[in-house]
Amino acid sequence: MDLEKLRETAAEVAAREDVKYLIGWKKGTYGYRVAPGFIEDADGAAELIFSPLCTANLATYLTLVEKLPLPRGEEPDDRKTALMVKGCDSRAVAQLLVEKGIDRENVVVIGCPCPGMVDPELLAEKYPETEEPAEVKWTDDGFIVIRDGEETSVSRDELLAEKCRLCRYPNPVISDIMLGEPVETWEPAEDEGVNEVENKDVDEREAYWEEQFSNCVRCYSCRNVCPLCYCQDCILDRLNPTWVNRSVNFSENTAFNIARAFHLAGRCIECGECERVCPANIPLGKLNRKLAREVRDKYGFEPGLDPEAEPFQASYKPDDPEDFIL
Amino acid sequence: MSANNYEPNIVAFLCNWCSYAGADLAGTSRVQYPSNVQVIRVMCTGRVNPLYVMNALQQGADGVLVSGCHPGDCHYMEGNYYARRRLGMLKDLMEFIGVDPRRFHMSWVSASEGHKWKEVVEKTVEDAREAGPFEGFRRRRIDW
Amino acid sequence: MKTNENPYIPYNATVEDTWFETGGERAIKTFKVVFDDEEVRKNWSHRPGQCAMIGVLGIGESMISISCSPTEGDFLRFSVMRMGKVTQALHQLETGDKMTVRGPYGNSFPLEEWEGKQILTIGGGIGQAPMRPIVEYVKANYDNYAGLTMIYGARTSGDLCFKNEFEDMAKDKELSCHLTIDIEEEQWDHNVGFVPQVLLDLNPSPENTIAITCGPPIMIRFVLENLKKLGFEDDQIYTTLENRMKCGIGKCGRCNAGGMYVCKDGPVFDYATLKAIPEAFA
Amino acid sequence: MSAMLLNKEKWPDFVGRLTGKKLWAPQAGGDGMRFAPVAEGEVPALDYGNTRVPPKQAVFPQTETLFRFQVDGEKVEEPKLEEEAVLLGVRPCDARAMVIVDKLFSWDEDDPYYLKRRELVTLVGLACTEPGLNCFCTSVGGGPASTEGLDLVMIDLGENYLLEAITEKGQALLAETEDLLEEAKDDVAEQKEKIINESEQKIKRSVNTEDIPGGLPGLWEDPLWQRVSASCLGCGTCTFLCPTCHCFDIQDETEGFDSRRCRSWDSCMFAEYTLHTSGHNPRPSRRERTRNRINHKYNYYVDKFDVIACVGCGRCINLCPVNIDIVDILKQVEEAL
Amino acid sequence: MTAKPKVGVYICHCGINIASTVDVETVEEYAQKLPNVKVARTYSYMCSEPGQVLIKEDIKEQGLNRIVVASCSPRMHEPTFRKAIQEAGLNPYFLEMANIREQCSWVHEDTGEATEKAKKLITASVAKVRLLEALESKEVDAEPAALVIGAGIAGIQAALDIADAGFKTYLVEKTPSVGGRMAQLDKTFPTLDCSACILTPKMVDCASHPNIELLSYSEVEEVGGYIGNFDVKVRKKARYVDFDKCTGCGDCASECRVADRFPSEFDQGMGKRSAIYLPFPQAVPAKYTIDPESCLYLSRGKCGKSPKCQEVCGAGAINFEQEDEFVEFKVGAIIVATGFDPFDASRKPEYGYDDYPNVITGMEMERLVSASGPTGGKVLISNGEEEIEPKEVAFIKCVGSRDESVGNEYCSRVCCMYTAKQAHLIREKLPDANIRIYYMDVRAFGKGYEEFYDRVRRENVRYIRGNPSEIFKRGNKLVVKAEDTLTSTPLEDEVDMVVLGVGLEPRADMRKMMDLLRLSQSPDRFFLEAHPKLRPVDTATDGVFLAGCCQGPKDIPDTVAQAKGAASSALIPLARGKVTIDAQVAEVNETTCRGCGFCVEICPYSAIEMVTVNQFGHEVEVARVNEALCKGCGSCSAACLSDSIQPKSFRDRQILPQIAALGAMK
Repeated sequence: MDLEKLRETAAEVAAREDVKYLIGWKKGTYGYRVAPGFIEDADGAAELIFSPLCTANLATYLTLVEKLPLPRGEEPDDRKTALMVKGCDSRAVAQLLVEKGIDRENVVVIGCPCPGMVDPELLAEKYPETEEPAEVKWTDDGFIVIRDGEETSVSRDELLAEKCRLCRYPNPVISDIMLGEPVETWEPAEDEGVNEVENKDVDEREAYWEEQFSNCVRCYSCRNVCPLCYCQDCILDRLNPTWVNRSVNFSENTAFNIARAFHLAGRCIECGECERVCPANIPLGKLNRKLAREVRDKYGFEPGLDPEAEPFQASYKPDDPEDFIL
Repeated sequence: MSANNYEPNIVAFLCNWCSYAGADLAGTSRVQYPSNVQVIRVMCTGRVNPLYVMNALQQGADGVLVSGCHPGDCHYMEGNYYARRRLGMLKDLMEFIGVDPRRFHMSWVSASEGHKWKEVVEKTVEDAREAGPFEGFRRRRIDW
Repeated sequence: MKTNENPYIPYNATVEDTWFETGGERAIKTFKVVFDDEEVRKNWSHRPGQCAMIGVLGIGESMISISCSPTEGDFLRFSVMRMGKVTQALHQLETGDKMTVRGPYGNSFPLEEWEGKQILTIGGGIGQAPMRPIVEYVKANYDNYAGLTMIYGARTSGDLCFKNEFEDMAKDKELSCHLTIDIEEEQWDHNVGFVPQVLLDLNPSPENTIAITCGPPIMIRFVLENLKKLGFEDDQIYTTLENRMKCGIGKCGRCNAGGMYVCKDGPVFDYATLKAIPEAFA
Repeated sequence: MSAMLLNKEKWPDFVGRLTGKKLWAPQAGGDGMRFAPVAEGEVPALDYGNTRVPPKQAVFPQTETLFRFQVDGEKVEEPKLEEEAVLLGVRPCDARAMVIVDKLFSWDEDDPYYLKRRELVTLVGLACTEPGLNCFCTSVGGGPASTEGLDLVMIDLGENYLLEAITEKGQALLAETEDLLEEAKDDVAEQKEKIINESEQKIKRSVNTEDIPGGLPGLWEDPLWQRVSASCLGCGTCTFLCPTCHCFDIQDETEGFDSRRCRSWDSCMFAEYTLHTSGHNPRPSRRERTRNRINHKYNYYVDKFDVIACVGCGRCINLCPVNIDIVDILKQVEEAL
Repeated sequence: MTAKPKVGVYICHCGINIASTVDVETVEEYAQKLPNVKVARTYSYMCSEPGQVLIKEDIKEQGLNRIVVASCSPRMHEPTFRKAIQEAGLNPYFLEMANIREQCSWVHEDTGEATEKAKKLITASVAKVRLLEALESKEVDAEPAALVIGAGIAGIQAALDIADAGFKTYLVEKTPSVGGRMAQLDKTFPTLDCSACILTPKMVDCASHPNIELLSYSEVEEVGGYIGNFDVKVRKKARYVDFDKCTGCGDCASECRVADRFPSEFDQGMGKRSAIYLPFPQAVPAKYTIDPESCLYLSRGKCGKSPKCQEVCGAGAINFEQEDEFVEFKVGAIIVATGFDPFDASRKPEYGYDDYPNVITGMEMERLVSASGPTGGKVLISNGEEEIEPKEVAFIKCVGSRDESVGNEYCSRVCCMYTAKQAHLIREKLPDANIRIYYMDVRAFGKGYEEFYDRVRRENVRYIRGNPSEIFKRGNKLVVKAEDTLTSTPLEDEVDMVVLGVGLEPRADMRKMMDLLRLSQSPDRFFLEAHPKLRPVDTATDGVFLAGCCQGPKDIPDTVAQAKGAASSALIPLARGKVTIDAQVAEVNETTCRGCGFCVEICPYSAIEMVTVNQFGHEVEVARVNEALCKGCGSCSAACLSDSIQPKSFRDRQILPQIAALGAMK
């Protein structure tokens, strides 16, 4: 993608009077880090980038902003938020529209067709991070990693993030402004991660998840980063009634993870952020993707494609599968 | 508890209009069935938050049963359809994280199916018995 | 104190008497409690302004201001507004029921320092709870103080706490008691109007006077403003802060206002100190 | 007998000697997640960067039972903390962190649980020879071979570990394992110095923290707080994984008819941390919470305990999902001063 | 909510129903120790007056504020105990029942097991009852009108009663005329009144009653709302005849180009009608109807040069342009009186109904013996060449009843008597005929029935105990193959005519009514009443009542009695002018609601809407419940990700402790 064009467009949007700020990606403070950038004016747009490191789904910020109590007589700032989205991110926007989490007229969606992101952990493992911010760029058949002035070409397969291998919608499904031409879509890979767990027997699965969930520190980053976890008052924080105790142990952690994954059934748009942010490296994506797969295969439903769709959890079909019913 | 005298503890959520009435009918008909199933009455299976199933297992149940009206017979017209979808998803998730599928059942039992209720109870208890005491993510007393 | 070395283990206490001060959704209920253990009873000492963690086993604890003066006897009094899980459980307690008490916590009003001065308490609503021990303390030691003035108001007469004590207070020649409610009511023969206004109208002299205030944030803001108008210096004004608390002993972290732990360094602050705490009025 | 050599081949024997005590070491195969109890016969490897969960969990568990009770009874049962523990391979920054947190837990009133666990634990440190990318211990009063808080420090000399007892506990450990050790030769000091120097050189990130504690109060309303917190997710990663963060929540939990009162790590980055029951929140947004976090470490703690409550371990930087970088924030603070 | 819960647990012996299996004393002792339980008692019959007094006194004397009754199913006595505690000054919703009879003592033999289970159920009930909230039922105005669906004798009677009580009644009939099945009958047993003679006046009454709006040839299309406030939409099917202009002269029918070509529904297909027709001479309203399927003009677009009927109708009433009309109105109560279908004898192929014209059904026999029937009341059969009077007549009872092979286990209740009646009528008309009745049992339970049965037997009608296995043809004769089970004699009985005593079945199209009114079926597939004994005319849907054979087979007196019962039940809301709205409805916590609208999508009653509220200066969308529409099913709640919408009495914070209590008792 043409970075100049991106910054130019972003500058125009950020400068608009009806836009509060534009959320895009900017270079991070070191290594491969990319940070969300909140651009309030045209000048700020110069910081923006779009590269294979821009894994973060910025749609979460649409609902993360606190609505602080307004002093009497003060009007809320109802200017729009402009948001840069990849294909997966745009599905979050579409799903938020389905769920009325945002108003269409309150967002300016800038679509970025996405050739696929690198897996940041894999990248750092193979090409250790440097103190100076490094860069990764797309080439026709892969990536170039640029660290400390040194360029290394890497094949797409070597570094492509799992969520991107599985991606069905690299092009934004919803946008006001589209940057560049749509990318050619690719055949989504078989979800080996989910298959692998599915193929275990029930005891092995239990053991597998016990190990994973025992590592959970309940930092709630998975929930907080999720663009679709946007309840102001999450039931998992609540004490009356208590769904999940505050104490951190395998039992409560499992309950937390079940509830989190279940609440996303038919809603998760598979951006993979939960898994990316987890400091305990719990393969949360597998939980979500398993459910997404069931929803797709058994119920013929994919969330986050049509802002007018009926929400999966609030609808049914008379012929929904019921082979599990006695 | 040793495996041979293990009696599964099963929590069941029954809709008021069909399955609860069906279970009542089983009583009126003096149909005999195992006593392991404890019923929580709800107005409709649509009320059953799927997380109840998780919660019941966490709080000490060895198995969970949700039973409601046959499709099309819901007193509230659609509640059982919603329940079917939600609980179907939950079942998939639970199995995926390693909960024995024999621990969770759902059934359609109408107000006139006292015998079916008995069969459902027997199946549920038998399955939970085979699956053994639920240890998994059950809450337990934590060491200091 | 009792053998309890562990500050997290509460003492058992029994509700000796309890009554509702106010009604409604956020009712206020007062508990008079006595420690079960005689030794604890004997060794317990608190000073006006201090708080205690009171609670119900299985539910949790809440930091509540001790609303009696040690001069009143070997018991504790708490006036609790029904708000959340713990206070709801506390409200269910009846005479004879058990509650747990830890404490006393926090600093206190420097009543010894104030000897020889005029004491002016300005309370609103449940904010009278920490004022009451001052009033009671001074009442027990009138000789040591130059005088005692109490301003207390609430939205309606029904929302006033400690109503059963007003009659005796009226008889007390040494106490200048000024009750007020926000809106006119029948059979109300005290002031009508907001507490800060009553304060202005009363026009107390700042000379040799200490003003202590507690109440809803908006009231405190205007009381402070008006005290300044009346010429009170920052170090003549005291108030109390409240924040969410868990441990009560300066460990759990959450009650800090700026660098101050409200549970340890507070809850009593003079206005001069308070002004330096950036979060004090957040 | 203050500086001894342990041939790495004898490391398993050394570990084997520490019987009768609970051994903690960085979890093997657990992805460097945390310190975990070492199983009988297992020999922990120390070639790791640093665990993601700091070893504070050994003295301040994420969830800790304060006491058990019966809801309807008066029986209150306290935990008996008597098991001695040895933590193997603690990094100097994490040991320093414990010293810093000790101040809080012994301030005014003692916290019996924490202090008891501290008393029972022996910290066997490992000086850092390969500091991480985001280590900045040297900016906050520490260093890759700081011994503060350690009972015994180990320095990797290649074939051998150099063992130096710092405290009596450390001394005792050396005494117990004397037969496995050799007296260090004179040139060891030089070798050690060189290694430490090299290690210090490898620390790339730094910030001048001198003026920060004094300067922070003046920046209370500075726009930088909005800037640095805009992308914050409000998760607990930075605080939970911080070796000096010590805030906790207390809850009563019931399992069946037994109940316990327990405390669990809490985070000042959570909205409900300060939320009053009335719905009022004195720190209503991520801006105030971020500001509090920095102030707590670099201002309030310094005021109260005369030390910065940050040891420069870099965990919060490494693990923040949105690249909120405390060094970067501190630099912005410095700039704004 | 605020007071400390003081729970009373009342354990019923139910005579020995509970006490013989559940050790009630042990349970009592156990319950006494449960948290917040102040009193636990047992009593022989909790539901009895002294039992209730026991509870009431404890409430007053012990200051109880929550009650657990461990007895039979809450479906049985919840209202009883709600009322009782209300009388003692407690909110009626501070009650929880533990079902230790139907779901415990009656289904478990082992005392130990049953006792343990009773303990668990009570523990869970105590856990929940402590957290129940006081609920107030609300009242809304009831529309002073009723809808009666189906204008057979049941519908007619119900409509007349309601109308006589002074309320507007909409009587909707699917066919062109009121009268239903009873109008098809010749005489009625056991009194032998002429069916038409006693029914016709009522038919006329209901057409002329000032309070009745008769909507014949109409069908109910939509029903919305709730008791007291149903919104009804009715389709008035096009008759193609101007209702007001038609004089009922009948010229059209006789001139019709396809006159008398089509089987008359009324005559069970034995008689013929024209494309434009009056179902039967006494039809009410006496207005002609064109059957669009048989009418040449309507089905093919052409009828000669011009339709004959149009030509001959002096009143100019024929209108081929007519379209279905819809009428909408509000009613406070609905009575369903949709009747039955006679069993389709083809489903018993062994009886040859489809093959042999002289095998007929009881309904056909009614038309045959009727003076207004196709033969003018003569009992005639065809011998292949001419119509003759049969000599040998056989009746077979229980055709399609008490027969698992066709899925009907029930007794149709009328066949014994109508076969006896028809045997009598044949005897009157054919004094020399040999008449026999094959039967399994004779059930003559009604007033005068046994006497009538005796009389018929004395009239030389032979009763043969045996269920014929087959009917086949031998020459001109029909052979009934059976076994006389009393003498164990196999029989091959040669007869001229066989009358199949077909039973009654639910209407084939009852599904539509179930969907419209949210009704369910009992095992016999007839509509399910709210309670088989105590609420036989009520349904699970408040304000909807059942009358007549749609609820189960009935004879005429029972049908009329039930119709009157349904009418009086329906009159309750109408006469009161108010209905009480269930207090157990859903409620939204607007501060936690995230406004996703899942609940709005889900609610089958459209009881939830999104509203904009101001929260600290921000306009936010939140869900709000219309309590009058909400039925408290809770489907919304299970989908609410923030748990913001909760059905009262079934909130998460009330159910989770139940789960905890059951889980804890491993």
